[in-house]
Amino acid sequence: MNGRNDFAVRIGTVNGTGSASANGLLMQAIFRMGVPVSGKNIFPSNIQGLPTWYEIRVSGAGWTARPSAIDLVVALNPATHAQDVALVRPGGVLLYDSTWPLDAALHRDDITILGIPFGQLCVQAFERDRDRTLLRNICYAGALAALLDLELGVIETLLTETYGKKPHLLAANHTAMQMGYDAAQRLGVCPLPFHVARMDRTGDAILIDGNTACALGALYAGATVGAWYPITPATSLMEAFKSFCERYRIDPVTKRHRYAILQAEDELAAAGIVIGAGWAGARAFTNTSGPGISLMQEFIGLAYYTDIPAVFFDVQRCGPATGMPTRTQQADLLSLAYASHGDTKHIVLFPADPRECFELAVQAFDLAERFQTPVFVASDLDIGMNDWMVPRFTWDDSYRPDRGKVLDAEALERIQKFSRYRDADGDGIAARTLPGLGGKGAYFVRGSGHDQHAGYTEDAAAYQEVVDRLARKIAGAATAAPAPVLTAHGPAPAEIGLITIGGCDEAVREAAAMLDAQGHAVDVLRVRAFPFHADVQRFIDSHDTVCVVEQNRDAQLRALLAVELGVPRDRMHAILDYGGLPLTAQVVVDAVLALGAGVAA
Amino acid sequence: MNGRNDFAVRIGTVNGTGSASANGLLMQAIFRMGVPVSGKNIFPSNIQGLPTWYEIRVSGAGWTARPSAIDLVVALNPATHAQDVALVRPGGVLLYDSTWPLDAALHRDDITILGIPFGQLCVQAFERDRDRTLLRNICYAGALAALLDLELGVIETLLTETYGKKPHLLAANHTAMQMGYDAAQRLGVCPLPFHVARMDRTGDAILIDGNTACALGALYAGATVGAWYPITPATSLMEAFKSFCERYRIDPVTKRHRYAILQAEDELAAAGIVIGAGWAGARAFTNTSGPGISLMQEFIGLAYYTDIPAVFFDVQRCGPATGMPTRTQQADLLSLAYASHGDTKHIVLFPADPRECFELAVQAFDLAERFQTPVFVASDLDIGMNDWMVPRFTWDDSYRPDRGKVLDAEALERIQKFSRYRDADGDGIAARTLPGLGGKGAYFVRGSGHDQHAGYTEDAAAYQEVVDRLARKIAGAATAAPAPVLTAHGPAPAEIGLITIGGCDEAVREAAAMLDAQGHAVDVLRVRAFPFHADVQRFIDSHDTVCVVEQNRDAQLRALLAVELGVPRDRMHAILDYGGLPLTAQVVVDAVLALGAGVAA
Amino acid sequence: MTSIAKPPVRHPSARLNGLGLALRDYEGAMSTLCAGCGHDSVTAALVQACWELDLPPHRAAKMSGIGCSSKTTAYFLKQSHGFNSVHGRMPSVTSGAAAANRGLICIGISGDGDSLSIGLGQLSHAIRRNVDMLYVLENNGVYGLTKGQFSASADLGSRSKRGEANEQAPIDPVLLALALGATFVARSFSGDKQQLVPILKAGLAHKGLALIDVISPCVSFNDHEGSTKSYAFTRAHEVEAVHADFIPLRHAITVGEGSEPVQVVQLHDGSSVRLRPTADDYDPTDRDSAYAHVRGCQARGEIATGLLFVDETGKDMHDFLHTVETPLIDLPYEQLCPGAAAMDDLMSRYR
Amino acid sequence: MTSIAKPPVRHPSARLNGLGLALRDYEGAMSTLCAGCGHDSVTAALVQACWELDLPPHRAAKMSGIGCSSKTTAYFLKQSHGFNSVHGRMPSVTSGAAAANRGLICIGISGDGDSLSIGLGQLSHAIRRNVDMLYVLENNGVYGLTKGQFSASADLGSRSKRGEANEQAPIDPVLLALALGATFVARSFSGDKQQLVPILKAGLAHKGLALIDVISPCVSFNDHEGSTKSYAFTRAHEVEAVHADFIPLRHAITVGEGSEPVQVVQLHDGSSVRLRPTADDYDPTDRDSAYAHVRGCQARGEIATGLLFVDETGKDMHDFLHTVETPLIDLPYEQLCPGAAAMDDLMSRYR
Ligand SMILES: Cc1ncc(C[n+]2csc(CCOP(=O)(O)OP(=O)(O)O)c2C)c(N)n1
Ligand SMILES: Cc1ncc(C[n+]2csc(CCOP(=O)(O)OP(=O)(O)O)c2C)c(N)n1
Ligand code: SF4
Ligand code: SF4
Ligand SMILES: [Mg+2]
Ligand SMILES: [Mg+2]
Repeated sequence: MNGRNDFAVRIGTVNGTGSASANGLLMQAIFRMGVPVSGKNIFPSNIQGLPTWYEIRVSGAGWTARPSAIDLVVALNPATHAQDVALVRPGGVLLYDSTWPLDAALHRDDITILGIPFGQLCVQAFERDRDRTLLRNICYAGALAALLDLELGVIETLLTETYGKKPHLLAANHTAMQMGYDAAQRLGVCPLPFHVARMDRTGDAILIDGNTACALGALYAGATVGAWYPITPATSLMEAFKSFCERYRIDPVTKRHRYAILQAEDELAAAGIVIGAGWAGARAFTNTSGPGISLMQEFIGLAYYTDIPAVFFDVQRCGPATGMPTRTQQADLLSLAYASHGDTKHIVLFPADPRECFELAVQAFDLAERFQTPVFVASDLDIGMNDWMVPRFTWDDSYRPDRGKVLDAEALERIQKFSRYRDADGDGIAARTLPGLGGKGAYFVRGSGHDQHAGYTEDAAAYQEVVDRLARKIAGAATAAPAPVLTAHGPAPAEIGLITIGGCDEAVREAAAMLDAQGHAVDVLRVRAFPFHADVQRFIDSHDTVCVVEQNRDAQLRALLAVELGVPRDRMHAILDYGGLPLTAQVVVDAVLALGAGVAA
Repeated sequence: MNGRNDFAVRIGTVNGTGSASANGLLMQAIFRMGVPVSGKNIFPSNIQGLPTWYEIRVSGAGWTARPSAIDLVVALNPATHAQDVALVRPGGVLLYDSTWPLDAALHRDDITILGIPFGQLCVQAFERDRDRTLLRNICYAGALAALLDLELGVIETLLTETYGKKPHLLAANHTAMQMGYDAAQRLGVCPLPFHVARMDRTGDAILIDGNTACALGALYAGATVGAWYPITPATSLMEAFKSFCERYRIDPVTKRHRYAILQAEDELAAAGIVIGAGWAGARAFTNTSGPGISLMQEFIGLAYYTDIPAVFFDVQRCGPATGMPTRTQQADLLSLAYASHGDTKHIVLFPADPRECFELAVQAFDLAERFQTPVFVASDLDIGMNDWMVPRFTWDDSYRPDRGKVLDAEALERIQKFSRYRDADGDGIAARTLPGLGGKGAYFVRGSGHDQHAGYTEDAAAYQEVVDRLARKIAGAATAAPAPVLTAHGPAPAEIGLITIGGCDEAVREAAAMLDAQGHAVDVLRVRAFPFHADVQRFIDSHDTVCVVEQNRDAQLRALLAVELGVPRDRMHAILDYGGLPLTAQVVVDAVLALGAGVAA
Repeated sequence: MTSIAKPPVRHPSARLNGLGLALRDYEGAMSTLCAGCGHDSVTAALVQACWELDLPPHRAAKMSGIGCSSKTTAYFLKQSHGFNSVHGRMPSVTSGAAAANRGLICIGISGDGDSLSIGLGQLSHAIRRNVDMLYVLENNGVYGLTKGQFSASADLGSRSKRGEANEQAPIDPVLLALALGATFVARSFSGDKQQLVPILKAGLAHKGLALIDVISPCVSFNDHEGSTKSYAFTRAHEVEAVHADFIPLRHAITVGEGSEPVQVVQLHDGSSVRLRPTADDYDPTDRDSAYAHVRGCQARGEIATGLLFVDETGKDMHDFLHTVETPLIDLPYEQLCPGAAAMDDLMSRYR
Repeated sequence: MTSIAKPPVRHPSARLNGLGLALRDYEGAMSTLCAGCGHDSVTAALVQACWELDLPPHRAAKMSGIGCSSKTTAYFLKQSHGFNSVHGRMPSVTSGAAAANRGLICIGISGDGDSLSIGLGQLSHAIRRNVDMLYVLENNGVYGLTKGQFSASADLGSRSKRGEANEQAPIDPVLLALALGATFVARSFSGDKQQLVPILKAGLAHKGLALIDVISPCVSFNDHEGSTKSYAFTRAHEVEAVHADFIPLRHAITVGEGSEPVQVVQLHDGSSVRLRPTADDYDPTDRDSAYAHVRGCQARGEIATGLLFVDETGKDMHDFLHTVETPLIDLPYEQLCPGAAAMDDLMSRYR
């Protein structure tokens, strides 16, 4: 990673100072130059005044995982100079805001150090404090444009799109940008050896975050009830749903809403609302993160045991407890798969990127209604809150929601007796009726022991009949849920098989390519649903060396594979990364190589 | 099971009518005749008016598991006549209250049917409605005394001990008892072929339930703060603790309490109170059941991540959801072992009977303080609420609580800097200070990311250092927690190894004896703690056929063994029983024999 | 316990309501509560109220948490869907059902443990959200189903069966609801069907959350001497503030009979309640005077009953949500999905 | 965020309190809240109050939930133990700590989201239990830490930064606390240190739970035009009911200066508050008049502040629990364990 269209930049600044728009501008400009780009925001759990970073990776080859090394660090925050300087790869470049001095002790011989007094320039150019702070960001963006050879025209267009309606702002932004650009030019190093050159590799792509994509999935799936309690990093999912609804779901005549979003008093209530709405026949969902999942456990068991559909988006963050709310992890897997006391097992979907967030969100609603059970979409902070480059979403207008077995008045007419929990079809799924129907369709939901007729029971056999049916039902979901995705090295199984999940996919596939380049053949299988599809077993069986790559301390995916498929735990090497940052390919490569002898060229 | 001192009786009646004292009287009488006895109460989740059963097993050999067959059914509730008649083993006896007719359709040729008009006798003998209802129970107890050849003297003593201070009641009870006794004598079948004959096998034993025993453990361990929210079948644990405290923990002079029992507003609050008290330095505990465990998940993760001791008694009942609150199960194992979102792992102890409830309760407090972490005692309804015959408890006055690493002012003096989460000893356990100490001992507990100095962090390495320490700490508990108990068939490993847990133990050991009698050698290993002791692995390794016997649908113990020890799932046969009643030996025997070919004689 | 269905015999001469249904059609499964339990009287009053109101059973949704009280939902309206959820969380489940289908008539039944301990937050927020529902709190001062522990509504000094006196002050759901801005607040007594039935009817017709605190004695654990939630104590200390008569839409409204002062509150469906204060200068449409009245009764050791406060002008949850009139579950998918063209259009925002 | 320790320099001329400590000794880590956040003013007032009270830092336990407000505990009393627990559950953790060690001076800090949404049940039950603690509710009408959603204390019509008006009625912690029987209820404003410091001191000295609702503007999300929890709005609408002066034990108590009516409430540790009503006939020891006053202010669009109600005669949690005077954690094991002889004796009960 250190050439044209193949490098990474990391910008270190202070949160609450408005750097997000400058970073977005840079991302967008590179993207519009047709060059694949990705960005990772590494921000603190507070509102203002603490260190924050943004990493931009440019990869003509299309790799969008978090970069394994940083070519250029932009150090705008004196408080993190030490950290920032240390991060530059040997031979790389440090650009710092020379308004404040760089401690001589931090100087490194193996990197190029550049200084531009962004702060001072802005103080000279602008009057108001707020402007000085905000425009410093555009100023460094201008400098990067020069250093990285971004097309000024593209940047100007972007600025115009954003500020076109506010000429004063547009002018100021333009000034700041140009100021940075010129200052960089004066350094005499532009463009840097690693820089951007126009390509045509983003034509069909968009830049979007997973929370927005999940929201769009819920919108298109026809979800009408959303209930939630604010929590990072899940919050923006419901915010996006709201803004989509405001655009697409307002009755044009009455201005009334074709949706209901309830900001509940807590996560327990959010779960209760979603379950009540699901029971009543709405497609309903909630979005939360780990602490919310813990609080919802009792309700999840209720929905499982009473066959009520509901969709839960878990945008995972770093646990346990409050943990690191602005760091990513995949550590709720066990909590989700077996959520609630007693015997339970749940359908969990694992999107790998925003595009899949959209698709799996839609499928989650279908699966929830078809299997009449809670379905979890396990996203994470990295997918949910960072902008990813993915193929644009498309929609098939022939899609119709799979409402599963719902008896309406007419269907009810045709049957003698309605038994809510009778497994008439042998698939473990019993037909339901919706409240409002009445008559012989009426039944009583109870989280207490019930028989197949929904009657109260304490009888062992009648109880077992129902829980056995539930087990069959969920087992059946393994086939209906999205199958794993194989990235094969060749037609025959490679020696090494990497199994991974969710947002690790990008880094794992990149690692496979890197290993390939070093002469190691690697296949990658990405699991997309729990319970596991039969293909997962086949993949394991056909690979001598199997590694499971995931972002948690306790190898939770591997544990699930051991329990559910019966694969001996130690048949699978655990490759774990759980510091809270998105995975890099290098971590995987190093871990695979460290397996040592076992891995042949 | 059908001989002298080897038989079982089942009494079917209506709850809320006071049969408990009659059943207790019978149990006690047999017990005082020196004959091992056990009782299982099978009661509905309501207060009054529904069918309820009580099973008494008499076993000179000392087996106390739930009986596999019933020799004598006492049918007092016409609503359950059909069920009750069906339950009598071929060749057994049905005794019904002939005040109400027994439907001719229910007659069976293969059993003896006896009728005594208990209701009518009591209507004739007593005036008040309440007396008639209550004394009908003593009346059937009298009949059983005759049929089973119980010593009248023993019964009289028991009645005197209970009603001695209320001569009127004593007389009435005596009358009722005698009335039943005489009526049975008149049937001309007394004693039945199966009956009781004095032995000397209960001299060192007591009859006690597990909840009382846990409470006693908490009392002796020096627990001072108990917080709870009522829930069946955990309620009686705190009630017992309260009554012990009222007896032993009231300051003789001021009459003030050396304990604090808080009936919280819900389980979340109960968990919070216990954690707050544990942090402040008290030995604190809560008692709950499945739904409570689900509600406590968030708090459990907090205590885990912040190294706070707390003891949780989970008296398991039949799940999922509200489930069957008056039925037993062992289905919270996964919920406990990995409670809370994020990476967590907890110490869980599994008592097999009330005596072990006492012992493990004391150990739970020691482990919680030593490892500074939540410790769960996973009991269940069968252990918790039924009276078991166990060796009397003893106490060693030299016991002193293991408070773990707590620095007092003096110890603090000796160190330079106090870092709350520093692993000075390499065992993953960092020393703590208690609030009230102040000065350099003061630190800040946070459920958010923290480093070894208890400072806030979002740094990957600093975060990982702490969670890695936690993983080491809990791994260390595998050795410190109670080792598994082996019941070996002989000096060398048998071909079949049965692994079991908790209250299944009695039935499994009985099954082993039964299998032995049929020529199958079987070893039994009972797991007593999670994480698992190394002996568990050794046991599995040394047995060709391994079965895991537990009371849940999803083979949760087996899943934990697969994940934690790496034993391939299918190396262990699952023997599951989850209808909600205590396990019987026959279920295990049948399952083992059904393994078929693999099991050699 | 097993649910026991009652034999579906209909007496030929049974009186029928406007929907042609007999009282029995509004009944449910056989109660498995203790003989004499106050909750069964509430059930009977509910049956009566629904029958008199011509409530279409299929439109009702019976919601509850966990407890003896929460079992009530099984014992009436057998032709309606019911949902016995988890302890203390009925309000949120009801909020969800009501949000999804505003055509449902939600009848929530809870207990003092269910609503004032574990469920206090949910009750409070359902009040704030003003979910359109009847909320019957069957209040017996104890946790019946778990065998008689004091609940948060146990009065100061009230004695348990074992003789222990409660020392913590009670949470009064009526004061709480008034303080939280509830738009319909009443208290009644399961032993007083005369008073209870019209209040239930008014509560059912009320737009928004109608909270009715019903003192409903637990004969097994809290009906003894020394208890302040016993039948005897409640009878002796009950003071009715306002007597409510409920006048359905189809009846003519006759204001003021004789010399008694009567206030008529029009309910959103056109029906109305006639409130006849038994205390002078009591104004059941004034929140503060209601609060003061309840406090005054408390100070005198009396239990204020009656329809204490009603505000028919408040916004309910669907007003806050600005939802369309059609229940959300009845909206055709076409009105929910923006479609492929919109998607293509939208995608340009992400370039 | 990383906790930033302040340099431990002590100015030589710093004034010392009775314990020989300077104000700085009562400070904590450097705040990481937004510049201008109301919560930081509350921190300053807490530092001041504790210093003036000669509060021994080692005896304090700083308790909080989650939120910007809950971070406050890190910013004062660095020499005290602190516990930043989980969202909305500070009251239970504090109850446990207080039960275990009654010698602790528990200072709980929470926010409106933390206390009135997810934590409403716990707050209410801590009030009922009357845990001996100071309970500061830093109220800004929004969830600050999650970026500005309306909280349950957002006023009707108050507008979000985006311009949306809140339509649901607020939960007023002061009314709630009064209705629930709290024994010390006050409201203040982070911008009014004069008023806040004495109230904090009185709250610290109060026996039982002292609830102080402090309007504490969020400059990042709720300090704009149209917000009713902004500095400007609060300043303009604040109406002080009762001005409290706190008189520590060691000072002589002088009753009534000049002609102003002054009421003196003796606190359990011998100190006292002098209450000087600014409104005529306001009686801060009468719960109902306090309630009426707050409601009256509400009706006039005013915000009632001051020490609104105090009852120093109420029982606290340890009274209910009848616990010994010695903190439970200090009881020697010998006083807790009945020993082997008692065990043998006891065993005979189970034969
Ligand atoms: C989470 C949870 N905790 C505890 C219980 C046990 N429980 C069942 S009912 C009940 C109390 C019911 O009291 P109340 O609501 O007053 O109803 P009542 O029986 O008095 O009518 C409790 C604590 C439960 N079912 N779920
Ligand atoms: C269980 C749980 N749900 C949600 C969150 C996310 N969260 C953190 S702070 C907060 C709200 C804080 O609001 P408030 O108490 O008013 O504090 P403020 O930031 O306004 O001072 C929320 C919802 C969380 N930490 N835990
Ligand atoms: S225990 Fe009490 S509340 Fe429950 S059914 Fe019996 S009388 Fe009713
Ligand atoms: S976001 Fe608001 S509440 Fe939070 S620190 Fe900033 S100003 Fe304070
Ligand atoms: Mg009750
Ligand atoms: Mg707030």
